[in-house]
Amino acid sequence: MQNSTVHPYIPNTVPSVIEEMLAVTGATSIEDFYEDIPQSLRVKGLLNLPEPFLAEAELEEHVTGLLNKNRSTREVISFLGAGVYNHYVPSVVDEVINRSEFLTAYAGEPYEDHGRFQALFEYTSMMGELLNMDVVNVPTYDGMQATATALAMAGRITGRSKIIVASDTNPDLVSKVTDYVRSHTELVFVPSVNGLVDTAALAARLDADTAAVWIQTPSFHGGLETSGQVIADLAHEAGALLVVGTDPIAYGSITPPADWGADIVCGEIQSLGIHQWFGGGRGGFIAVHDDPKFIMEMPSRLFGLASTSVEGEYGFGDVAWDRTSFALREEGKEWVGTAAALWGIAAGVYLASMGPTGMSDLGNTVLARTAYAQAQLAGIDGVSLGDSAAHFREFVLDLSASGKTAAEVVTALRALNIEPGVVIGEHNLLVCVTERITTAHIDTLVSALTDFLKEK
Amino acid sequence: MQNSTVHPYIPNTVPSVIEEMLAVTGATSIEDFYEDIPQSLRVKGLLNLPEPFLAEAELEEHVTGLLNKNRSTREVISFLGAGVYNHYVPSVVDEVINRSEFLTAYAGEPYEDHGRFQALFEYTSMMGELLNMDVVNVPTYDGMQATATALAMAGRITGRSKIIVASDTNPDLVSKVTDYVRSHTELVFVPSVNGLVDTAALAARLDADTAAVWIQTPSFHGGLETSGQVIADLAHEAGALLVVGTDPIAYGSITPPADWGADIVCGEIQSLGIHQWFGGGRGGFIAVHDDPKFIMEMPSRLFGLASTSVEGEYGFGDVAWDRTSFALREEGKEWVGTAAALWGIAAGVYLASMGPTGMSDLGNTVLARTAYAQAQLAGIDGVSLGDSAAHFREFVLDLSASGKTAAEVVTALRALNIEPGVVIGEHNLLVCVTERITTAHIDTLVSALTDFLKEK
Amino acid sequence: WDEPIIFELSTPGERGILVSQAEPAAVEALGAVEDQLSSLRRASAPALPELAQMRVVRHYLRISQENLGADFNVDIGQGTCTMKYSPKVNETIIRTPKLAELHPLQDEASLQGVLEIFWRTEQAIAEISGMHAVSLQTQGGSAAIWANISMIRAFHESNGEGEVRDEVITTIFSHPSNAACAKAAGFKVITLMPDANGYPDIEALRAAVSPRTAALMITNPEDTGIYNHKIREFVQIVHEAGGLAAYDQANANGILGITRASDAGFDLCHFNLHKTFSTPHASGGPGAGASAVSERLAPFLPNPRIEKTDAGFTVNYGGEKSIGKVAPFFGVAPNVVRAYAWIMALGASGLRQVAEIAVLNNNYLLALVRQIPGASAPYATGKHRIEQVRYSWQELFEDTGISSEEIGIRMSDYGMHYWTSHHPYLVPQPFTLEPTESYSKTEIDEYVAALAQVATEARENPELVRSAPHNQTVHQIDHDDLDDPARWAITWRSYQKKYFSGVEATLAEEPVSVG
Amino acid sequence: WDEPIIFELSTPGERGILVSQAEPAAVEALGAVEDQLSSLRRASAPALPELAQMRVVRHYLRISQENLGADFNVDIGQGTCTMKYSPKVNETIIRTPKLAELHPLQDEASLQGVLEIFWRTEQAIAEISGMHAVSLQTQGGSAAIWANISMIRAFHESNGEGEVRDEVITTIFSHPSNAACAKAAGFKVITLMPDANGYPDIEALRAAVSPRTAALMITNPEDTGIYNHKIREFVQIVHEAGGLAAYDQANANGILGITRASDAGFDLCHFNLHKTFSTPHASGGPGAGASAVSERLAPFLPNPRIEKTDAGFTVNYGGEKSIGKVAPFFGVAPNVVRAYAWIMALGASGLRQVAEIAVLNNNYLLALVRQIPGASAPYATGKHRIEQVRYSWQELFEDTGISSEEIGIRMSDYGMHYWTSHHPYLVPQPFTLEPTESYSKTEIDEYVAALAQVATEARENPELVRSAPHNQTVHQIDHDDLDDPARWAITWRSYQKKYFSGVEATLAEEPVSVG
Repeated sequence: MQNSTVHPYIPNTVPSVIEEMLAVTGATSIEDFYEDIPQSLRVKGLLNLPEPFLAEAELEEHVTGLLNKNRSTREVISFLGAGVYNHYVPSVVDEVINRSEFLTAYAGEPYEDHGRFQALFEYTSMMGELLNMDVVNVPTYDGMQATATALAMAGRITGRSKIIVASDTNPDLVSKVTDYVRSHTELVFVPSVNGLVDTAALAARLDADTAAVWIQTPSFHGGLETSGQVIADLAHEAGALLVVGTDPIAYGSITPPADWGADIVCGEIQSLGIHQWFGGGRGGFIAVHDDPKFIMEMPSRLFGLASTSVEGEYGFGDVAWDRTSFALREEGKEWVGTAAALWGIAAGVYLASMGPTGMSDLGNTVLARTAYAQAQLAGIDGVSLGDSAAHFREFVLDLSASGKTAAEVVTALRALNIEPGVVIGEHNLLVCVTERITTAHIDTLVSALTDFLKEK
Repeated sequence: MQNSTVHPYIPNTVPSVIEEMLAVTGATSIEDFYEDIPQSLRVKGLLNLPEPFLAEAELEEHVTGLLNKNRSTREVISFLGAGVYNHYVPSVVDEVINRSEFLTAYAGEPYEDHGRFQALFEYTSMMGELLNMDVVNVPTYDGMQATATALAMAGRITGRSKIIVASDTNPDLVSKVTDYVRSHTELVFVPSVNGLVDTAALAARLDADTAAVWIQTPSFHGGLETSGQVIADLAHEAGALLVVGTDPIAYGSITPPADWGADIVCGEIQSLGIHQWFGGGRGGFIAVHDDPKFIMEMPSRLFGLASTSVEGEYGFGDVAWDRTSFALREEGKEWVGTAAALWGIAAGVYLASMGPTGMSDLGNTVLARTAYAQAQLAGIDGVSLGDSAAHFREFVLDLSASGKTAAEVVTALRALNIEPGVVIGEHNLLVCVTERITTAHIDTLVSALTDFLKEK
Repeated sequence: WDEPIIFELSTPGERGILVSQAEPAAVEALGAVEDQLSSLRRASAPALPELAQMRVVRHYLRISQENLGADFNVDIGQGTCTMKYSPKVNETIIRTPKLAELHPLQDEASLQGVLEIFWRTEQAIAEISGMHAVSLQTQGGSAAIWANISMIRAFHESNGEGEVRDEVITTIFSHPSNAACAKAAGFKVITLMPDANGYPDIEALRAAVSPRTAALMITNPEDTGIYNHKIREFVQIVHEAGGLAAYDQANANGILGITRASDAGFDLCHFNLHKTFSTPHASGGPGAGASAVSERLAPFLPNPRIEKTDAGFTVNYGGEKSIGKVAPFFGVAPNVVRAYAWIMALGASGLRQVAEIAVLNNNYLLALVRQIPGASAPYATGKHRIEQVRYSWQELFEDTGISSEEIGIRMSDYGMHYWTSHHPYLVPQPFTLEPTESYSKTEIDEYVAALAQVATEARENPELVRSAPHNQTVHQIDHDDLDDPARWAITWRSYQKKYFSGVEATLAEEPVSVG
Repeated sequence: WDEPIIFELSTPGERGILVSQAEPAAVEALGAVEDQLSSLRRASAPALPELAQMRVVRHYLRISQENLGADFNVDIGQGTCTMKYSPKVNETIIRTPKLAELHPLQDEASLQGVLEIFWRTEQAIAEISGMHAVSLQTQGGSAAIWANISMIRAFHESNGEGEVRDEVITTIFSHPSNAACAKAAGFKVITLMPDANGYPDIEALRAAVSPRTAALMITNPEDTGIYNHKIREFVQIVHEAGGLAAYDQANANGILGITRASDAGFDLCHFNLHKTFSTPHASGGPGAGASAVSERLAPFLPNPRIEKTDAGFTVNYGGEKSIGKVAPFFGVAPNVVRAYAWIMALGASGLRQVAEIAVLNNNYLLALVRQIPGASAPYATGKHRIEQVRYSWQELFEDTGISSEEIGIRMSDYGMHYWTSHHPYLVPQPFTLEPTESYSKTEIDEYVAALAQVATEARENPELVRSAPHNQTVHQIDHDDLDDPARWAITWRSYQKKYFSGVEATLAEEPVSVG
């Protein structure tokens, strides 16, 4: 046992200090402060929790010991994606966001927290360049929330109640969106054709109740939508909005959705300088054009430039604060709370480091290695591609002809320190290729898969 | 290949910028600037170096891949010491010294680098409390250098040329000291008795040429010197100084050498919040009393408090700058250069976190577990202790009676993920017990050693 | 620092980092599909800034210093936010590839450590709340409230009462997200006002409940710091009406180990790991939420669930009645690990110390603030408070015309934060302070001294306060730039267009006309 | 921040961290030896400050912000120090237990990675210098110079010339540590002054060499930025006299891949990894030194040596002729890994770019500084410079009475560093600038603008400059407090005694009288 009950996290546990403070309050014991809490509601004695590790060395050893039971994706060749991506995080990103100044700040005013406002304004500004859009929110929780909110916004903006889901979409995302919008809005699904939107079927389903057409590109299966302009025109002709869910990392080399008519673009920023974190490092973006009809329906915070009492000086502040739930409670737009600001700063540092050339190089590298992986894997006997669309980073392998299930493949290859992808159907594997996966890694996968399929 | 030769570390590699700058200088090419370097001395073509990893992701993977070939002391039970100690480093220490502000600062003036001066002044001040001495230097390279310098100082202060080495001393340290002082000073060795100073033999060797008696406590073998006062009196009677080499981590629970008459106390601060770093995280301290005769012989920087033009404000600066080699070249005292300031700051944060109670607790824990380890290990058949002195953290096992060599023991126990200690003789093993070694770890060692010695 | 906007630092051609390049074989493979891609190729690279790496670092490090983190100031002025010490050891612990580089869908066998930590944290929070089961999936407090309202909706639907029960009752001093989430989930919101003493009004509740009542969603202690001692009756009244009761424990700091949601009969509650459980506030997230529910609500928890079996920890993606996904995968893993480490650093008696000292600090602060002329603590006069207090500068305002907001800005000149409160300003000229357990008596004294100093300034030199800040990187901001659609500039590109293109941004420029 | 000295923040009883406690069995074992320890037990705990953990963090974070690191300013004013970008990825790389928690005496098989990195770095530096073998053991540049002089001494001793060769020749613009180390190793030091053009004087060298010459120790380019084009002749003259030639390449930045120590015939050279090879300056260390030697000096290198064998990397502790230990174990491991990563990020052509751009930057800066009225660049008029330039404000001083030191302090008000030079001030009113390859043209322009601004201030408002700093945490320091033994206070305890005890500290108080 420690020979002192003074805890390093709780300075005023020093007994003499407690006495001094009690005297100032006029109370005779700390118990007095709890006078409003009926005895019948009190915990008797102490909670039943494990013995603590008071010595920091022992605590560190305990928790690190637990974490060391994990094996990270750095220790295997990982083709896992499906919403969490193993892109490289530049060291400058972690250097910045691990600074106590950013890590422990919270809700200060634009004066003493000028740096936080600037960092986030710069993040939204760089996202604006990537997306060719003028308005980007301070990150909401994650891409799922961003998408759900974007669709809810579409409902409010149009006053309509139907959303057409036209792409192959991650089922988790559909689950989230359904939970979120179902009180107000109905989802209608139009199946894809060869991995992309079935524009004819879409046209047939559009009507005067349609608030939005929602597409994903890259789709859940990595397909790059090539009929964007057609889809946008169809939606707009029907008085509906086009909401595009996407991953911004592609837009160093790919035309952003705004260029072909998207009204709201949304998605996840994890790819932009955030580690995989067991799926728990997320930020959601929503981008719109500079139109108050849209902006006033955004629930998230928006930071804007402001002039100050000093000529030429830039200040920052919350744009249109009064739309938020902080100001209006239930009359605000959805809600706003502690979300994902630090990840927004991370994505900002990422984009500032990468610059236009870095983003363009990255896009090309991923496109090229994806194409290589598709070609090599499709060359294996019994393996074919799920569709023939152009893909970014992810694609589906169809193993039906091999006689093996996707789960069997995964089990077999894990034994070789390869995570070959995510099982998304009995014979379907979703394979992910980031810039950290080289052709050598792909060759290893091809050879391991070839060997396994030859067995028996 | 990168589609650009602009390197992130070298901004002005942008071709148009180079042209612009050349124009200002009046040169036609960068080659002009090298006009003074004869062609005969020029490297023809490029150096023969491995292909670089231009992409940061690939560089990180390459170097981390090499480091991952290592197995750290966190992955075994390590009883290794002999100059590098596995004490716990509080997280606040790394948080502070990894800050860019401290990490990338260098030699600014006390104005723009006020914080660096303050942090180091506080470090020396806390060391002063631990050691009960009024003057402590800004860290020199390491404990070896500190000891060598302390002994060289003793020679200059006394004008004498003989140093008596009276304790069991790390042979590496003796090698360093010999290299350093041999131009001016001779080392004379008085063997220890039962792990501690042989005061009678020491008395016999003291003479009018003796500049200093040099003892180590804890000694190389971890022995705590109990005749300090006697040794100090003997030295002083002979007009010599007492130089004590030590590890400051003991002085939360042990009487510091100044209290029994040491004139110069010196050693290594690695134990105070610096990781093991493969033996490469070091800082040396030299402490003296507030006596100009001593202070003016110190080659290192000394930071002092200074008043400023504002009443009550603390400033800092270099004390007696003119003694240094920066000021006086070869007329200065030895030399001063980039040494180990950041580790000094680390040790300061360590001591500030630990406080008196932490240091006292730590000393007691180490003493207790050392005693436990000695008792348990000495209980094994064929194993005895090298001496019967009181020990702090380290002690010697004598395996002669077991019929096994120390090297055999080490090899056998390594196979069980135990590093049982450092081989310091055919049958002698130097075992180290820090506060990170629990009685459970010790029991594991005892049982493994017992098993091994029973074999065959 | 007078650090420009990053776009102003751009030099064409500079690079911040180089990227892995496609191998020749990959380039060749890309060539084979380039036709398919041609319509998708971006014509010109995005106009991101171009900076050498060191300049990127310098930019962000400089602006970081223009920020006041909880590590830097006596951060007791952001009341209701529970600005406590986020231990550095937890940062050390989480920065390992063994956490940062885990993929949620990798082999379960390779995830045993993280699954165990999630499971243990759920257990701990179940014990702290007294509830039956816990989900750590949500990314913040409001999201946890959403999860709770979604479960409430699913519960009533599963009983065939989905259509009928369409009202949610809350109180004005409960966090606004309770009202906002309920509304977003399709409920009508009824907000109760406090009684004359500032306590939630039990008569108002009786009047409000009906067969339409889906749930009561309530904070306790409320943002005023007042504990509703009739809380069990509140829950009973709602239960009797067939509704559920959800407890907003975003801020449970003052009652850890003192009283539990289960004791008052709640069906659901939630915690913010970034408040009570010490995960850093991170400039406004990521936080993390914990939703804790009673046995009858457990089937509705979000998917997936972590289960402990003899063979180790496994993930159950099933959950037929589950509301499904509220957030991706398992939750904000770094924050769950931090919270776990924090709990394990304190244990049961440490958690109780947290509560007791936080409450001591708060009442000590209350005693000192009350001594500042012009400051008061409305409601529940003479009573002690739990975790925080909503104070008022009304008297000072009446004397000097200086508003609470102006005092807050002036406080920043002393290197301190200060927060007024959520709208609506029921307490006039409000300010909300919460010292938590993390600040020492000396630091609280320091904060109060600054507060008293500014109050004195307001009387003696009101212009000094009114024209603040004087000590910050920037000066008073023109709020019209932020509220006028013709002037607001939410990105740099928008700023360039609006202020430098000579053309005003109009809807006509936009590619779509709406609705 | 106006952050107190840490002792002033102490509250008795507070704890910053708790420590692992001895188990009952260990306590019992201690009891059994307590008698032996009794005379050693400290009577009262050391008077260290007592602070809760968050207050420790706040203290050090605040004072960190009162520091101007290379990451924060345009750090070209610390000439000769080679303030370049220390890449952040190298920090990421080294912060792994796989390096930080290695013990040098653990199983060689468990050290293969770090041994390989050391070996590869030695190889790279051998190639960069053209020398035969390299040791990375030393902890800084001066220590590497020491290792070199020690090897020189051992070399002559091994030839039976140890007694005879007792003189070392250096130049006044070589780094002072060359002279200081030679002296400390027992040599007489002969310092050559420059010729009329500022180049090292070859005639002076001819006059200085003799059979007593042990070595020439020389920097090139010198601190003035001037390259000694007769360097090969210098080496030859010393060789012909039987001496060795050691090249101080602390600052090799401008000639990487351009020219090598071996080309000029040197026997030894050294590099500072914290200058040329980008390891951070760390507030003044740890740095790291590399000693590179020719084949005939190789046997004298410090122990141990890392060797590559078919079975992997092994450590050779032998080395009969070795000078033994200059520093513990292998050297400053984190810096060696950083330097390795830096070299591997650049490669041969990158290193050459480093040199070329550093030299371009330096000559660009030279052209701009020369345009500031009152500033000049003495010596080698009209010549280009390599890596840095020692400038002079002599003209400005004559015009205004403002010294270079005063200008330096005023520069800090603009958030910039500025360094004069080492003593002795051969160049009057000196200042030494070195832009390295890391700063962009824009940043160099920014620095020069500040310099020009201060020069203008010196003419128009000299008092403003003389009374600087105006913008820093502290104000002008009283240097007498630092030089007068009765007033200096090198620790807080000493300050308390001297200024508050009423008793002056005298020698009589000290426990020992000397000599």
